[in-house]
Amino acid sequence: MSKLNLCVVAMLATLSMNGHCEDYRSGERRVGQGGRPGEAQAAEWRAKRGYPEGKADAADAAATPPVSAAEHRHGGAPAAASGAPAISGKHEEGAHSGGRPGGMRSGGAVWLSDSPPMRGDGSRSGSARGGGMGGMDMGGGRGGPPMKRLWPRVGNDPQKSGFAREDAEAATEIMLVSPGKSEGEPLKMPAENHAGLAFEMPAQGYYRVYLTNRKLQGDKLSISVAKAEVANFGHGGDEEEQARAMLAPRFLESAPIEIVRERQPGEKQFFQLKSGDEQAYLVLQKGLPLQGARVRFVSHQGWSKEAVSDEQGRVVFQVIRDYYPQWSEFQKRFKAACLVIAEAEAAESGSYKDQSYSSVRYQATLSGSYQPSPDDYMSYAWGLGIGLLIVLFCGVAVYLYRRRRVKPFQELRFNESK
Amino acid sequence: MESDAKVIPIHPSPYNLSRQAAEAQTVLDHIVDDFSDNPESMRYFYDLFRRVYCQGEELKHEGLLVGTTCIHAPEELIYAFGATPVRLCNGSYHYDQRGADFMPAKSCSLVKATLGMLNSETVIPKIGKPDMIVNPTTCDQKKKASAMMENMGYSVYDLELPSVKESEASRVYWQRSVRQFAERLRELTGRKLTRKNLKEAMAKTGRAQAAFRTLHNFRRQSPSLILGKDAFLVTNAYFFDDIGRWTAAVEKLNEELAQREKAGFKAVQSKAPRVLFTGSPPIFPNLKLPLLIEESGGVVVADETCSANRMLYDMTAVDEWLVNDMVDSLADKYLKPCTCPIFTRNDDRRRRLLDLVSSFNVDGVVYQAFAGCQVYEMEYRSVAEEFNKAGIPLLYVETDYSPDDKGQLSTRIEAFLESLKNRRKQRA
Amino acid sequence: MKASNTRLQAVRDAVNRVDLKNFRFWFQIVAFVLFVYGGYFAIDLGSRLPFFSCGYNDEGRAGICYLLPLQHQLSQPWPRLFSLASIAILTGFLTFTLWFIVLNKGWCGYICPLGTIQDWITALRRRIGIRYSTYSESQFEQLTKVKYLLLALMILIPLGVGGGLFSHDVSPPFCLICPARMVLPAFTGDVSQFTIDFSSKTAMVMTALGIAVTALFLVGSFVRKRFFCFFCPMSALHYLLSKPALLKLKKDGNKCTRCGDCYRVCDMGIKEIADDVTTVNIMTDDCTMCLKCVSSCPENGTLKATFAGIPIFESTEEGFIKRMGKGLQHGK
Amino acid sequence: MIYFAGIDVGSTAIKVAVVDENGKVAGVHVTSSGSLFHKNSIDALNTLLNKLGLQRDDVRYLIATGYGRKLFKEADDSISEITANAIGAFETGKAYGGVRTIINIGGQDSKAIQIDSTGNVVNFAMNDKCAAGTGRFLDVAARNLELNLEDLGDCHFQASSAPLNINSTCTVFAESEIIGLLAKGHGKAEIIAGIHYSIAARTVRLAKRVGIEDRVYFDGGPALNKGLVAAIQDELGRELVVPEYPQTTTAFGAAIMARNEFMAEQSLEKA
Repeated sequence: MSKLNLCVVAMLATLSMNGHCEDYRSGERRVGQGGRPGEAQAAEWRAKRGYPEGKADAADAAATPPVSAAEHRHGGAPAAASGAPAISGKHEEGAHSGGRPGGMRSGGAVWLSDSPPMRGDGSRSGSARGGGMGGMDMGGGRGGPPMKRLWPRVGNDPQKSGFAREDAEAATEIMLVSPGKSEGEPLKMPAENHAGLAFEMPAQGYYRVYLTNRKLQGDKLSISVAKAEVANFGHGGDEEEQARAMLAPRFLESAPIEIVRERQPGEKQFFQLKSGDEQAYLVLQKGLPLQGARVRFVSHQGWSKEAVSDEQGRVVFQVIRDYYPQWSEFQKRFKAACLVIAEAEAAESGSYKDQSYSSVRYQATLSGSYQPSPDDYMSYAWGLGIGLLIVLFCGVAVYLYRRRRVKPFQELRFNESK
Repeated sequence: MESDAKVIPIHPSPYNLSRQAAEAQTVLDHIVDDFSDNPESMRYFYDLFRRVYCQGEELKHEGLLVGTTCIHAPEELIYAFGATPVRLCNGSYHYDQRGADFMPAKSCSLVKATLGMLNSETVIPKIGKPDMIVNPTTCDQKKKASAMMENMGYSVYDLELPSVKESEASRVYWQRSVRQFAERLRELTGRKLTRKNLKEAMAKTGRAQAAFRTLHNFRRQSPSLILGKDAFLVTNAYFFDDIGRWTAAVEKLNEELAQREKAGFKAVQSKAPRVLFTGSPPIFPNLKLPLLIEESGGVVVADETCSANRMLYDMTAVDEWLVNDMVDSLADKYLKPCTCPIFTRNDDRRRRLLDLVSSFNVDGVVYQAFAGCQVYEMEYRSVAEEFNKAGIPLLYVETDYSPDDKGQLSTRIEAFLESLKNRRKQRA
Repeated sequence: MKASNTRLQAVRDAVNRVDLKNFRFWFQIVAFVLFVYGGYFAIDLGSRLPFFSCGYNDEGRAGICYLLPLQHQLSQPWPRLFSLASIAILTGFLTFTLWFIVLNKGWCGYICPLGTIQDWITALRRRIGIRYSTYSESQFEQLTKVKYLLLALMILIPLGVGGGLFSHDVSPPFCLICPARMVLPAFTGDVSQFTIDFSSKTAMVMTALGIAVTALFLVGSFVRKRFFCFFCPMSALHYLLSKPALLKLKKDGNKCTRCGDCYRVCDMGIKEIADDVTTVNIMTDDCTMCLKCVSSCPENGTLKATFAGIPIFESTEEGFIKRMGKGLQHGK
Repeated sequence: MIYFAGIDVGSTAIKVAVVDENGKVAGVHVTSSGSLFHKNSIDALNTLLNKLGLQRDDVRYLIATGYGRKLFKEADDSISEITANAIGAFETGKAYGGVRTIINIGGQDSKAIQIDSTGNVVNFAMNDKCAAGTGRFLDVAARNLELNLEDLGDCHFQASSAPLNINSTCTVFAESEIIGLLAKGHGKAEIIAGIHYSIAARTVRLAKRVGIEDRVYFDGGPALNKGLVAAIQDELGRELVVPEYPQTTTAFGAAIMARNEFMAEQSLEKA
């Protein structure tokens, strides 16, 4: 549904069509939930191709036995809510949850997804635009500003994260930052999980939602910031506005911690991350780089890789290729969700809600998506081969035809029709 | 008794004392002496005709000599092969009578005279025997002339010309014909057709055409700067004169006309009716009709005949200067704009006549048809209808090379010119 | 008043004497640079351009060919298409028409980068000394309809896509087979279009078709002048809109001698230009308004290009003789 | 009173006409050409002047026309007989409601002229070189039939059967054809009618070439021949306007022309 709206935005805006136009087509393509291959199969592929395996968090990986698609769909083991996040993953609606069947030792991070777990993450192509997430609902009927809906989810694996539930103990704060604004405005937590966080996007540019949880556990303050970035660009409209939005800072100075996706060189409004791309992220604390944060990139399939941010707070990942369907089922616009999680501890002391703490545990998440690399399905060799072959064939044909025409006389014959 | 009878040997009289020379002499004297204010630069042409037609001076040429019987033979190709074209069409009454010895009396004077000339011992202009005669298959009489010329011992090449010019098929056919003609010329001359040769040849003709067009444009002036009889003499010289010399002479004439224009010179009275000449071509010395018009006080300001305008007016356009394209362009130039009545449909001729009438400020049109030239005779009707509709007076004159209808013709032409004057008076 | 008139006449004479070949060559180069590399100079003329400034040339383009957004607009789901969204289609079309009206098909002969490339390929062939091919009259009559067929398909297929009848992999159908999609990006070093997309059967067929058409384009424009323009659906669309255009090609049939010089040089091989003496607005659907016909017409004022009724380039005898004389001297 | 004269020096007859300043005919005179064109012309003019009691000086302007117009050097100007004929017929025809087509049969040629409503020559046609269908033809036929030229007209109406076909168009061959018909015992009247129809057919063909418009004026010497007039009327299917003095229309036209030119010059001088 949201994809359709996107189109309408595009239509209404009526102007410069840009780039490779996925945006126009986005949304209509739906892939069955069973379209995702089993992980065992994937692992096999991985092994066969010698693909660099994302170095998963040891504990997490150990707890992630391969599951079949069927299991995945119906798996409903409740995730333990023993982790730090104030919003804990509770799997009350087992059948619908994307939660992992195995026990989840560290309940996982809270993050913002553009689809609820029931739909099966990433199975819908073209849901997100740009580096952020797409999928907008039409706001208030036709003609209104586009609307976006996000669902807070919990878990370290994009596919297997259930709905995040409000934790009474924690202080949850949701902020929506509109393009070009340096401060956010509070957003209400939905009453129903299914409803998600909905907001309108009247302006063009990057909307960001920060879901901040603060919770004191003993003398340790746990601060987690789940962030989602939604690019809202129409086709046409005010080009200056677009350019401004493209250049506007995309971090929040008041955020205790956040991850900012660094723009690719030459990136335009309708950017789409492709597997194989190198993508840099910045970990910022109150707008300043945070060095030494442990940053994990979790792919759609749950493979992850960890790195530590440098003095600029920068960390670079190469997006893994983890999409191996049958040829007949291959979707080049398959949009896989990915998740970046940054964690840092600081020996800061202070008091929170009249209780003092001596250290702070920071956690930031940023969700995103990527698509199969064109290299996976585009072939230069074939293209050039066919092209050259035809050039050669036609060239020779023309040459021969001309040779034949030079002959002085062509016989005229009639059909022996009765 | 018998000793009184003796065989009297032939005493060949010099050419300049022949009847033929006298015919040319009379016409030239008429052209030169009976009109005042002849342009100074016309002297080149007067002299040229005196030398060639009255004294029988021999014409020099480079390379092989290729005779042409029609404007449809692409002269650029002949030049490109290092040969010299000469147009054999003849206007002499003397040769007309010679031709009548072996051709039907009803056939057209032009063909009779041309073949009569080729069949006589003294070919004038004195060009010598052509190494080849190109005979485009135009009208029936020219077609049949082909075999006759062969029987006279000439090497004849039939250049196949389609009878329809609108269709694409005939265009392609004609392009092939022209290519084959080039091939024949290659065999004849043993030379190769190169881009350079052809470009040089086309430049020659192009320069001549540009000079002709300038002259043509001067004739738009009213009152006229030059008389039609001189213009016809100029274009007639193109038949046999060296193209370079001819062009230079015409360019000189043009300069003089430019000066005349500046000086406000009038070659005729302002009220002289302006006449467009069309139909069978006046060829020296048969300038009977144009001369009658101009001595009766009219002036021929433009023409649509294959001895002048049709021969030199239409220019070649080339897109790619490659041999193939140039040859095809030439073929197009010789077919598409041609307004010869041999073509099945000939709307172009009517349209061109109407355009000439309006752009040359013409008062009336004289349509000459040689008796026996069926195509011109037949086309008269449609032309007359068109002119009638447009309200343009037209005088149709059926005649031949013989001078005996001069008296009657002068009455008709005078009456025609009088009616033109009257019309003008009334319009004023 | 009189002085300004003579001055104007002098300017006109100078224009009519111009060496069109040279002028056009440089004009086309400038236009090519503008529309293929203009993006690098931050030039953006919008997405409603009436010629092949290919949108796939991501980096360099200074604007986008209208066919791309048109096909996209038409391929939206029907409920959207038949609602408010159609206003966007109309406004887009209007913008396109406004662009088009300025230069009429002059866009084809002077601006279109794909046309320019074909002219360059032709120049290459000419330099090598290979003659060009032409269509016979019957071939011409058959093939000239192809562009209308392509135009119809270009509209119907996206509609079918929007209605769910065809896969999205065939959208935008014309762009997928348009040689400009491959050729123009290549000029900015982007050869990513020269690939076969194996992601689905439809995509495979369409990309293979695109490659095939590009290959045909290269061969075709080598042996025939302006090979592709003959099949260009943009050209068909142009012709349908050409009535109110400002730039016009006019012919005075009364002055025409039907010498065929214009037909001779016509890249498209349009016979009407020479043979039709009744039509005043002589531009046909195949015309690219290159004005070569005007430059090679030896009759004063028979062919002329007018802008909003004002003659800007007329055929003259003088100009003709000058231009042909130049051709004759060249390489002597 | 001032007068103007026109003289038509034809091949068989010389016609003189004198008009006054109002363009009214003062007198006409016809005489045979003979062989001395020049002398006979002057004689003819003087004869008429004497008859009218005028001096040579009374004639202010004189225009010659006809075949021998160039020989009559005394004339102030000369015009072709076609123009003169047209003017004469136009002026004469005014009395008959205006004429538009003129058929003129002369001694050695025949013409058809079309004029517009103001008397201008629009179109004309002449017989080709040969004398078939001209006055000369009638001359020859009359001689063969041993009749006077003037009697041919009356004879025409005495025919008791359909006119005979005279196939030969050439005068010389027609002569032998007539002799042949006589030998076969055909009546002179039928032969004469045949000759008239033969001439009529040729003349009407000529007239059709220029286009026939009402009314048709017929002049020239043979117009005196009532039989020929009837034959032409029959072939044409229209009425004919035949003037009282058909021979002098051309001379009259020349005289009118002389008057007009003189007047035009005068008004020019005044201005």
